[in-house]
Amino acid sequence: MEAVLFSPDILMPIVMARLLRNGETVFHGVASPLPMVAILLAKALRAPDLIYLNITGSTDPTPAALPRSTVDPALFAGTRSRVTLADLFDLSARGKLDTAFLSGVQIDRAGNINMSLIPGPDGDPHHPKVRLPGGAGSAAIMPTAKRTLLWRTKHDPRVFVERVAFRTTGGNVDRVVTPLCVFRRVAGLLQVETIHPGVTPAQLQAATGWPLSVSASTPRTPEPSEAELAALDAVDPQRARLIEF
Amino acid sequence: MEAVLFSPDILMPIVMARLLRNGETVFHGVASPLPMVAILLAKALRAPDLIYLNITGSTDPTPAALPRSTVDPALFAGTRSRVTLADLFDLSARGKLDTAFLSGVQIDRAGNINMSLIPGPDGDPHHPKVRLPGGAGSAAIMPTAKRTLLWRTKHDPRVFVERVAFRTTGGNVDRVVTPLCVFRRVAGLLQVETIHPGVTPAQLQAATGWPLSVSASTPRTPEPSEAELAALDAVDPQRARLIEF
Amino acid sequence: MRNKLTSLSEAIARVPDNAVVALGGNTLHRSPTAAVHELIRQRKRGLNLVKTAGAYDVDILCGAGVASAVSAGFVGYENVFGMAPLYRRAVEQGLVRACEHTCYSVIAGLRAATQGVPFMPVNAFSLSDVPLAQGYKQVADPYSGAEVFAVPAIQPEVAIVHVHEADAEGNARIYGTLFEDVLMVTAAKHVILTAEHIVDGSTFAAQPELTTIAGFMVTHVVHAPRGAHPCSCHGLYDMDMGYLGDFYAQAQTADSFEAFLREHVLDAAYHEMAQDVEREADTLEWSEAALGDVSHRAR
Amino acid sequence: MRNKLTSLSEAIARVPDNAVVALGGNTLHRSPTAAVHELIRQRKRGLNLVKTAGAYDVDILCGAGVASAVSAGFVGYENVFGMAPLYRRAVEQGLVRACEHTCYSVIAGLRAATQGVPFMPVNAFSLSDVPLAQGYKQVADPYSGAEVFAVPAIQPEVAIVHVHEADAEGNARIYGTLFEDVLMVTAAKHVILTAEHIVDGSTFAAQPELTTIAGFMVTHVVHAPRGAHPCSCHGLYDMDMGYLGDFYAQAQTADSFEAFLREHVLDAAYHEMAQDVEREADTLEWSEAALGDVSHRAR
Repeated sequence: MEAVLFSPDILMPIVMARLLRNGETVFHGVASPLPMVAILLAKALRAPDLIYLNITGSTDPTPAALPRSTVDPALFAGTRSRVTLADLFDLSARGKLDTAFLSGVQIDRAGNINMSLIPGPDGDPHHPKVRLPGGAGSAAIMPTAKRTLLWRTKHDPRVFVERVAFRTTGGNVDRVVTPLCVFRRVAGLLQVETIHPGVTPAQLQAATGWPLSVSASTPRTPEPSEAELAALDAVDPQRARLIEF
Repeated sequence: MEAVLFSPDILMPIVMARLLRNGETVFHGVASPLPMVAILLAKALRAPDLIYLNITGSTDPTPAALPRSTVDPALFAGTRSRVTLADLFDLSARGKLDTAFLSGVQIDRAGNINMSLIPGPDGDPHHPKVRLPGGAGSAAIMPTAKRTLLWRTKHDPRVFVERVAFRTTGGNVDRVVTPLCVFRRVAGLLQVETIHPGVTPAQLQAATGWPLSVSASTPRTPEPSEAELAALDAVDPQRARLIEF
Repeated sequence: MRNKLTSLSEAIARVPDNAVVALGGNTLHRSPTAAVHELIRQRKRGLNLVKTAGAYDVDILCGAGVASAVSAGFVGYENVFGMAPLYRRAVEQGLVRACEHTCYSVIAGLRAATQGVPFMPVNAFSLSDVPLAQGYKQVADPYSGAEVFAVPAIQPEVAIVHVHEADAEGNARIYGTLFEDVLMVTAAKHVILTAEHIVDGSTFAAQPELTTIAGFMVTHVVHAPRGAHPCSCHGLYDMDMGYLGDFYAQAQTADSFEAFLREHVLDAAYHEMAQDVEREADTLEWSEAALGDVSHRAR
Repeated sequence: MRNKLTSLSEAIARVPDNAVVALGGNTLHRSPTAAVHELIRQRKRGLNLVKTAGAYDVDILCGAGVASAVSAGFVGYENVFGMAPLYRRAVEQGLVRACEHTCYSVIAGLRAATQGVPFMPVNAFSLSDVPLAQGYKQVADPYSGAEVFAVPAIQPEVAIVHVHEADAEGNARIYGTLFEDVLMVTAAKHVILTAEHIVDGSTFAAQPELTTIAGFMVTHVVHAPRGAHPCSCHGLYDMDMGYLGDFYAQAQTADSFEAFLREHVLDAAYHEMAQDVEREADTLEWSEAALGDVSHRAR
């Protein structure tokens, strides 16, 4: 009774959208096509009063077409007001941001992320082996937002590590959505909540850098409904989200 | 050879205007009709590039008629930009405000001002004998502006005291303009710089709460010129400034 | 988008006794007077009012027994009338605590609340008796060791701000001077907007840059035409000198103030007033010269 | 009112070597690219670049040897291309120091400079290795004793910001997203604006609320049509994907990057470029849908 397989570019935004709640404030930052699609999808499906915030300072934009960059002026279209990025950080800092989408080059078992660097032999952060882009707003948002949803389109043991090489930030991580599963953070550690259709526990364990509690009885991620699939097509007809894959 | 007498509502704004320099940033706050007139006068006479700032957040306003309140929307007219009061305080705090006009219910020999309270018998500031309006922005502006010009339309020993009953603030006081004289702050103390036409040294001393160095040889405040008088009439034809007297 | 429109009385009913309440506007300009009067009618008690520079609003709330503390840089009528008689008497009689600030330290306290930090360093007070009187402390810069004054966060339970235009969600525009209103909105836990005009917010999308209050920060929206009266409202109306003159004269004694309060506030429910002034407001021409090229006007 | 109009080369000549320089815009949007290219042509050295999130601007300045430090929260091309190759190589080779921030701590440092205080408390970094790596210290709230991170003031010697419209005094309008540009203007000692359009500032008086950069804060104004290219400029032009794709490909090796730099920057003086693009700009239709109901358009 193996399910029909859904490609991650379809399944991931749908799963991410399911995690969002009507009426809450939801923010994504740079380099976040999947959150952009997921938020618009949630608003279209069943969270019309969700408040969509992003770096452009718009609220609830109505982009004509979804951009490659998630800082693009396209995400300012349709807004009725203008705030600044500083205003959005302030919102999180004072405890009023409900949900933030963030990601990491590395994500560890405790839900910490690394966006900063891979240290070199001397361990000096100013002589890194690999300089990564930096955490953008994550070291401010992740500890202060009421909850953080992580996502990453690549699930392998180099991404999902026992412990990050440098902790750009930890914080209030709730769920992590990957092409293979949904993690939920319980008692400070990521646990597999559901395995996506078509993924075996062995595949998932092989792709993850720490020992998982998974078995044939681990719940399956519910398949996308017809309504979800149709809404995804309507929200992102050009498949802008494919830029992440 | 006693000079023609000029009423303080004519002399004071003209003297205040003479203290202003082309190109500098000049700010006044609440309850400041004379500074409002003096700044506009200086711009009209010889400081066209003086930058006139006030609580409304305008720059170089062109009021159709001068208002009773110096926070009035009339002082927003003609501005090309909008800043906030916070922006103006910030400007002073980072050392970029050239000149501020301030006043005090009491002004003392060191140039300190009291706008806060007259203490009661127990000395507790929360049980004052007289509660005054408060210093508005002065405790922020006066210590940080490059220079402060004080003015007061009443000159008597209750205003000009040896020592203020409560120091709302001290700061970078340069000059104090009164109906009787101009004080200049030298080595931390107010000294009479010029006596206004028609005022005798004895009158000035009697009106001031500390011993002055004044004599017949103390310089006289130069009389208003024809050009100054004409410009004053043009700037304030309705004599809005009389509200201070 | 949520519809947050409510009546003035319902909005003000949410203001708890003993709350810290920030009032928008400055001196006699764009004060949220309709809401201030409703606070009096609902007999609120113990409010700590936050404002950089107050006048009629702070004064009448002190006189009516609504305020028990005032955190402000200035309370007075400038040269228009002079000192604030009700505030002054209340403080001198020990009924109201004057928490003296400089206007900039009110701003600093609101900034701290906005930014979710317990205090804000402020370059002010270096030559002032105010910190000692009010208990403001210094803090050392951890890098240079230099001492700077720290202002504790001021988080209003409610900010009440009067605006020119708002939509039902709380997106709002203020023409002319902003004063500290946007900062009060970000600092406060709850935000009540009173608005001259309620507009269809979709019209704001043509010039979103003018909408400086974002709806998601707002809790309640109240339609309150002439809601700043007797204070001015940029581009719409000037100070009402007749009303203010009567008030200032009657505020000089407790008895005459009681009579004023009864006539102009307690016995004048805003929903009735509102209907009158709303008709009047309908006939108001917006002042184009003052407001500039405002693209979208209500009603 | 002072006329601050000058050529790009004269304005950039005022930027000293080893200065802290803030760059407006964010990632591939409204970067002051014309000025960035001129910094390269004038062979500036040792700059410490300040930006919340940089891309082409920070990357090419690192590749060209102009920057020796970058204070930023993020440097990269998002999903458009990926990591910043020149920045990454320069840091990994020890030629550029990565002063890692979170975007919010860049903002906090600029706020401290704006407000004339040595540091800014910031609710961030509580679960991060960044403070230890960068030497950010904590400070105790003098009231509660609670520890909070303190970000040292970031005072740029120069802020360079690209705007839609400016007048000769430096009053300026930005349509769409502001990013951190206004904060950079207030924090910096000197401010260079590059502007798509130079307008008669008296036209700004009809809607002063739209003018978020006040002229008195500005040092130099430069007419730079298409001055953000190849980055986007809200309502005027989108990212130039062809140019950026060529750049990104050639940036992968030192030799091909040198060739790119020579062709597109060193041998392409902006005054010549400008004349070309100015003609082009004359024919540009402003995008009404994106810019909204802009009352006053230049030229």
